[in-house]
Amino acid sequence: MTTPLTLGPTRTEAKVVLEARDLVRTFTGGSRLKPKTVSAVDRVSLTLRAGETLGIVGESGCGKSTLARMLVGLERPDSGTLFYHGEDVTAGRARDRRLLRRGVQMIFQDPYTSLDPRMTVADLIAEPLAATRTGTAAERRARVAELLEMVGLSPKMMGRYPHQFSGGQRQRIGIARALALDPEVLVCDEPVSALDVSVQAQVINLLRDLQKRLGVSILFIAHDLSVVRHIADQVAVMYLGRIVENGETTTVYDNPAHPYTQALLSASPTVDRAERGRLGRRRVLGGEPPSPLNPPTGCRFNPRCWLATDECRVEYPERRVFPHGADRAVACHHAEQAAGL
Amino acid sequence: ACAPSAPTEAEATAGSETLTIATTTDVVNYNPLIGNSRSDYWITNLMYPHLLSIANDGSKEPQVATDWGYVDETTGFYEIRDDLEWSDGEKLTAEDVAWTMNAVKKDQPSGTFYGQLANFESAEAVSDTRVEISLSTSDSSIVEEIGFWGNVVPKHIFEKADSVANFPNDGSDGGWISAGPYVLTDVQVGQSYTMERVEDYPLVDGGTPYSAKVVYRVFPDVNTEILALQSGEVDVIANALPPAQVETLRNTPGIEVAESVGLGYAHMTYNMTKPDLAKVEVRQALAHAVDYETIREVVLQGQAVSTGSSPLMPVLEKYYDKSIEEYEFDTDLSRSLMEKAGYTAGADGMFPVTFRLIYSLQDSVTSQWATLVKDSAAEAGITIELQGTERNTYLAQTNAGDFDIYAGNFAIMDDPVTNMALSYLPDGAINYTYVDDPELNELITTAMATTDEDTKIDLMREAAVIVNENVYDNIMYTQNLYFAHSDKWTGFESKPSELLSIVNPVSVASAHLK
Amino acid sequence: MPAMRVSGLSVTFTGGEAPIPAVRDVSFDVKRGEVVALLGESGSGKSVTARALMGLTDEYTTITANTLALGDTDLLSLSDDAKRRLRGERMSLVLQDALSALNPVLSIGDQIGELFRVHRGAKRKVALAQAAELLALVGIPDPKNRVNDYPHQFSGGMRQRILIAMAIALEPEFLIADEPTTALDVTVQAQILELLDGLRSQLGMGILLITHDLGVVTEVADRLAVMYAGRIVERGDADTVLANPAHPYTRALLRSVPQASLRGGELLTIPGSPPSPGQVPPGCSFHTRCQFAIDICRTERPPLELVAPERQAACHRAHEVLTGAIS
Amino acid sequence: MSIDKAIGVPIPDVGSEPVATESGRAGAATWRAFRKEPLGIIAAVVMLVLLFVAVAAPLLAPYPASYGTAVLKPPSAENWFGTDPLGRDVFGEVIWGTQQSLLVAVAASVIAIAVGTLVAVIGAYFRRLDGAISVFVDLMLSLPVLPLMILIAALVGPSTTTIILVVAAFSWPEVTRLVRSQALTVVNLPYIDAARLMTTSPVWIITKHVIPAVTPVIVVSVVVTASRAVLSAAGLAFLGLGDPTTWSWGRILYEAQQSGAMSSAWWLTLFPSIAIFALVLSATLLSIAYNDARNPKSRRR
Amino acid sequence: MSLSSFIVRRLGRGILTIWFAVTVTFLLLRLLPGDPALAVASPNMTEEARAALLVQYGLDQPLFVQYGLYLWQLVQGNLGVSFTQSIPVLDVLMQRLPWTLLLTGTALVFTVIVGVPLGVLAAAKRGRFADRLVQVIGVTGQSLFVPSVGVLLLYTFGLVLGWFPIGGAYTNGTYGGEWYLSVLSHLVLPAVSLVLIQLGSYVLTMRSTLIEALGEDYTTLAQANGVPPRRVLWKHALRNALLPTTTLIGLQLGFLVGGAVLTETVFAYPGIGRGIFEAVTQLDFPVLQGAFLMLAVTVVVINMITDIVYGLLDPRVKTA
Ligand SMILES: Nc1ncnc2c1ncn2[C@@H]1O[C@H](COP(=O)(O)OP(=O)(O)OP(=O)(O)O)[C@@H](O)[C@H]1O
Ligand SMILES: Nc1ncnc2c1ncn2[C@@H]1O[C@H](COP(=O)(O)OP(=O)(O)OP(=O)(O)O)[C@@H](O)[C@H]1O
Ligand SMILES: [Mg+2]
Ligand SMILES: [Mg+2]
Repeated sequence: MTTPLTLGPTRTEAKVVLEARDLVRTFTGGSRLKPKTVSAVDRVSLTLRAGETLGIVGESGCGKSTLARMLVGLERPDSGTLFYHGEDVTAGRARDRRLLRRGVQMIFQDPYTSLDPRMTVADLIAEPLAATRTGTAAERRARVAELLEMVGLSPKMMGRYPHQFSGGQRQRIGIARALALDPEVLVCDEPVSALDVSVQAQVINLLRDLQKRLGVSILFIAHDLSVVRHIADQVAVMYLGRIVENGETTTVYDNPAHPYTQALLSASPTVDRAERGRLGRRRVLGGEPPSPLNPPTGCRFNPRCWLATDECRVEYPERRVFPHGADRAVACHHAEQAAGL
Repeated sequence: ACAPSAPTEAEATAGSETLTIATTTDVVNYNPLIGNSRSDYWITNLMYPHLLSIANDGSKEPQVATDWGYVDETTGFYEIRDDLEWSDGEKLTAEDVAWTMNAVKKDQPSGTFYGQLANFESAEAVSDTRVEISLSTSDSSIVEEIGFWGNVVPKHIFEKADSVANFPNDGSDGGWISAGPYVLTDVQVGQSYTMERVEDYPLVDGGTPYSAKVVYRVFPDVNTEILALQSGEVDVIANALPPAQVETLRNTPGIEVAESVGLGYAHMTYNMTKPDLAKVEVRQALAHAVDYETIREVVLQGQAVSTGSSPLMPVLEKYYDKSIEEYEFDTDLSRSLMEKAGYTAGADGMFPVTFRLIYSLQDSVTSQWATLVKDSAAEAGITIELQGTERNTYLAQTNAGDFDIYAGNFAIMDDPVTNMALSYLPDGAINYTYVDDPELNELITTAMATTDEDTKIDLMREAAVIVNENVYDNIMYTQNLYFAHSDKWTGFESKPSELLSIVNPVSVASAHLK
Repeated sequence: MPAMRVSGLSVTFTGGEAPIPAVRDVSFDVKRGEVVALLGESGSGKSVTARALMGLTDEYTTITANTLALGDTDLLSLSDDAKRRLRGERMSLVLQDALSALNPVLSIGDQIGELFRVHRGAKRKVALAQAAELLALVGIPDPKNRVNDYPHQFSGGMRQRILIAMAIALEPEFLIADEPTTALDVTVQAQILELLDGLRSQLGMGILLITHDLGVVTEVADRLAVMYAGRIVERGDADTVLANPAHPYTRALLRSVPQASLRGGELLTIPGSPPSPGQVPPGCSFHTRCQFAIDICRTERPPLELVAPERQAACHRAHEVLTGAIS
Repeated sequence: MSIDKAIGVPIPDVGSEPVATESGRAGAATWRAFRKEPLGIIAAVVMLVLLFVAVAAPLLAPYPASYGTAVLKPPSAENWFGTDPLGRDVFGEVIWGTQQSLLVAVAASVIAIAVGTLVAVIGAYFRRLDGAISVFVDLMLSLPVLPLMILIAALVGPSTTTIILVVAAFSWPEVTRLVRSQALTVVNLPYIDAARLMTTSPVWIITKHVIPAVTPVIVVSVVVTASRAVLSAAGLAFLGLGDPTTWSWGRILYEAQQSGAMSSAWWLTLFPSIAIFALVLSATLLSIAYNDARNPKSRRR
Repeated sequence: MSLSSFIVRRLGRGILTIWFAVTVTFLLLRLLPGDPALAVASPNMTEEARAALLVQYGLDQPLFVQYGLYLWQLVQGNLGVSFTQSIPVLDVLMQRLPWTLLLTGTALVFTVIVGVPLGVLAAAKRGRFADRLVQVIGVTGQSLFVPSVGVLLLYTFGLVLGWFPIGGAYTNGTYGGEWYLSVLSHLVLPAVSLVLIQLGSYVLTMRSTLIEALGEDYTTLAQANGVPPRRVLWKHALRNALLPTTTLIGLQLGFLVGGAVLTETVFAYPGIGRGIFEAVTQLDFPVLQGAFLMLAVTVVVINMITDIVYGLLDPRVKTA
């Protein structure tokens, strides 16, 4: 993995804010006698540019959250490098962490457990300021009011506790807190999947709105394909700890080049009644979803792939630029065949 | 634990009873030359006889020895019975006696026996029934003291050990043998010690012990012990009763209470190496700030007699000197004595001194009166701080002189000369006052060399006056002890002190059902 | 005759300080061979309805209904034990969380086989063999050996299939699937939905599919009922309801889901959030969030009424919504 | 066996419900639910009475004199609880013993709670230390505690301080066990992750987030540890390893035992036993009631 | 992790615990105040004799040498020689160990036999009178002070009613079957007092885990499958709730043994717990270390057994 991906002209204009190169994270568990390793994230590279939204989709357990946690510094990669504005912040020294904390913040999946139930909204939102003793108490209150306003909540609610808010409102509080330090990047780990359908749209709209107003870059993780399609400029598809395909959202959704992407798209139902019966025509995957405990050799998707050949079983397909479509990269030996080219 | 198998031979019919005796502790050591717990003493005492026994007035009585005395100033002798046998059939001879003494001298087992051998040099069996001991210096009491404190052990068994000081005598090689009324046959640790009759025991009337078996059972909790006596599971409680229980048990149907006179005393000593306590007025002030009468009446339930604050207790009839009077409980006197010693009381009425009184927590009677001493001293403006500790710590503190006031108990202080030598001579083993009074030293050493009893008595009385006046020792009382047994049994012969009480060999051998 | 007929079902929880009416006056029926979807957001009372139908209640639950009939059996008049015997035999339930729904310390074969043992008095061996057959039916490889395995040894999708196997073991006429795919990945979800669909047509079961996922409803439902705050607000044939909802809530719900054609645009939002069952606003319970709310909505609760053939909705302005007079 | 696997232990059972949703309102709800538990209220009242007795001892009974004339008298109008072998008033001893017993209980449990919580929280937060800590706690927990306490008390010499320290020294692992399992759940909650993104200071996170979240368990542990301390202290005292100069319930029993009067003078045993029983029982009931009240699952009953 | 490696791990832990116990005791005895030399050498001894004894017992050596010596001796199965009794500690203790095992074992078995059904009863009748009653019994037992209970039992059943003997482990002079009977009758009261104080934890744990299990989804599923309530309780819920109870046995063992020290003292039961107390008052270090160690080993071994049983009961461990 030495050749950096050549990127299309449209993307190079904007500045790279966050860049991950070959991030690897393996968890060890089990007993000392028989250690088990879970390869959660394996050689993942990605770039996030200013003002851009990068969507990441993949099945449960494919390493999305682990990746997100590495990007914000909650988890230290085993190898690989993380750059923030070109600076290597992988090592997790105090300086790196301070840099990341100011620049990269995270929105959590569950709005119920990600807010300390014993703190008022004001304390919660002001926490990053209070913990670093930034400004006076009055200044912090002013800032909290401003942030609440920004996420569409009334500053009057400052003295309340999280349990007095609904899920969507709590998620807004979480967003306000993440914005307290004026970050450049928001990493959102499934920010809407715990919310009711009727509330989901509120949060999605808010995120889009904030991006427009503040110019933050968003890394948006979801397993709901339609949400990602709606919000992301760029999308990366993960399978068992690896990115198998990425590119501009429309391109990937309309012309998936990786067999897995195809299977995923074909299996997700839509709300278009006209397309009823679509699932019956989906790409049926063989076997059971593999576990990251013993990832298969070669292409990790090979045991379930209908195009798999011996090559796939032995050799890992490097991610390569896929010419058909802008900014596309695919990790498949048979991408052309899959894409029907 | 597996079921024991039944003994094969059938027991004789006459006197086939078992006498069950309760004790609170297990046997720690079966070697009578080392033994340190009461149970050790009670059990080994039934197997390894003493040359002499003791009477209620402290005078010695024949047991193995029939006659004893001095050949010259540095030679003592014992004549011993010729009808004693070890239970394995070997005769008990003067050779056993002499060997025992020499072995103890050589191997120095910890214990009272060795403690008596300071002036002893060697023993020799001059005939089968006569032992002579040679002394390093003239000592008028050593013959009786060795005779009373020392056991006789079988040479042919004990000589197999390298040293009698660490010979466990746990019956592992060929079992125990006895020259007393009973021999230990079975040990269940924590539960019971079974002893069987030795058919031939000439010291008891009729020559044969009454009970076929004596079983010692262990009840660590006195309450359980008493319950067991009440329920008939045991016949005798070997330990002295707690004073408060004597009346209750006397009035309990089915139980009788036997008395045994005390031959020891309880006392306090004031550490004279401490500058404050070196002043005689301070010691007197402390002595006058104790309510002796109440202690005897309440704590001991009236089961104690005053010694008149003298080491010569009333039980030692020949020595007792009525003219010495007990320190009067008078806190005003105490105060004025303190002032005389140069102390002035503070605004709260307390003098600026604090004394640390140590005692053993295992000694429940002392623990109780220590509080009383503290309270009455406080009335006299003297602060006493109590430090009750576990027995070994207490002993260590005692030996290191790590105390201001020592409170304790001696079980048997049978011979005044020996006691005074140990208590008041500068190198005496129990000189806890750290007294070194030339006049007193002179009196005691003279008495030690004197064989004439009347002279000795005079010297001792003189010494006692000095001790009393200078408060070199504050002797508080002699406690009489009470022992409970089932009223089905009778014939116990009580001896002084808890060590002998009603479980001494002759008493156990002659106890019988009504 | 429908497989299940419910009318006027209300469920109230009395354990707390104030009674909580979680389900109110719910009516619907499920015909044999038909999938009826019960759609609703979290807390709207779907699971409570399901449990009430199954008769799984404790002493702190009060259930009232006008009709509760399984085929020709009136459930309301049955004794507890008779109802128990119907469960698993003639009606069954597939629970949402497959990991916690299986007993971790009993083998799969034991758990499936229990149905045969309890209802049919089968011997252990026989029950085990039948369990293995069922596993094969739901597509679990090597069923003979796997009956001895324990739940944790199966993947999520397999566990869900095991639950389905249990639910269909005695070929009941009515099956409730309570969010059977929520925890699953889309690829697996598709398999499960397909499996259910196949069973429905093979065994002629009536299925009540509980879900909050519009996509799933779109894909499999023949008819649907939309629940909001413990009540059914709209009911009807899936095709027509989805194409032209008569209740503003259904309508908003459909529009708030991101769709390919609306990519990147502002999504339609429903302000506020669903009420909790203890604190339902007076009048129409949706009025606080409804863009069409008028005065009467605030005071008077609209009944569930026929608004078109085979269509019912509980909205004062249903006709206007239907005809597109307001939007 | 790992320490967090275990559920209920000697005294009541805590820590099997979510903590994250605990909140101000939950606190009020807990109180409301608690008020409905008759046993809990009675227990709380008994505790308060004992506390009052401890504080107001000088007003209730004179400090037991060093002796009295009426020895071993059964309860009467003069001596409500009878007299002991030295003629002292048992009522006074029990009253003053309350002070000492509560002091030991409170002091020992405060120390144990402080140490135990600290260790637990540090272990839970710094996962690298957790392995060593949990092994150590496991080891401590698998030692027979009372024999060890006896050993130390005998070696160091009995005093109130010794008792407090010894009891505390062997109670904290239990606290750690209880608190740790809760703390482990808490540190894995997203809001702790969120806090990590807000600040790099572990002290901030531990004091602002983790400790408040485990407070309910701490409350329960306080009660459990305190009642255990009472029993341990009484056990030590009964074996003669208590403070011989201060009245405690254990000492009354010890002296009764020493004087052989336990079976004949029932009042000597009965009243201090009742006192111990009342304290331990009410503490246990209190923690159970609190737990039940706090846990919405059982609250629903 | 297979069952065998689980067992290997468990054994490893057990050994670690024992080592820890050894070290703790060793250090406690040497580092805390109180002069260890005192026990070997009587205060009345001459200086030379005392010094000689200290050398003999290695007490003049540096601490780590003593430690090394001690460990080495232990590995060889030698617990040393009693300071006061001059016989091997192992002999002293082996006579007591069976009684402690008998007493605590009986108490444990009965606690479980009685506690589990009571817990089930309470959980099944949750909130009703039976539940309250069981809870009160459990909690009451837990709050009792062992010696008080002991004396009460002895007085009532031993003296007044005369149903059971007052103390000890058996009647002297009984043999064969009669002996076993006497052992049984002596066992009853001490075991009852231990069961009483232990029962509460088991009942309460059983109850709360069972209530929890009854609220789990798998219980709902079993009900939905038409499984009769009795079977749901005894098969589905109980199986799950038993696991924590197994763990509890291990955790409670230390307390049980602690209780045994008091019980054995009051009931004059010749077990090892009492031996500890006696050894403490005599500062007999080898016996102390040995006795404590033996209790620790007992606790560890039983713990190990319960854990392995746990492994066998819980398929998540067995087949993971
Ligand atoms: N702390 C950890 N220790 C061990 N394994 C872990 C840990 N965190 C994650 N894993 C494992 O790493 C893999 C990837 O986990 P991750 O949470 O990143 O997946 P995900 O894509 O976010 O899944 P989901 O959609 O379910 O949130 C999973 O198999 C998970 O079990
Ligand atoms: N036993 C109970 N006691 C009190 N309230 C209950 C009980 N069970 C459910 N509820 C309440 O009833 C309401 C409906 O719950 P239900 O489980 O049916 O929701 P649901 O529609 O299935 O939601 P989800 O999609 O989250 O499963 C909820 O607000 C819930 O809090
Ligand atoms: Mg995730
Ligand atoms: Mg539900």
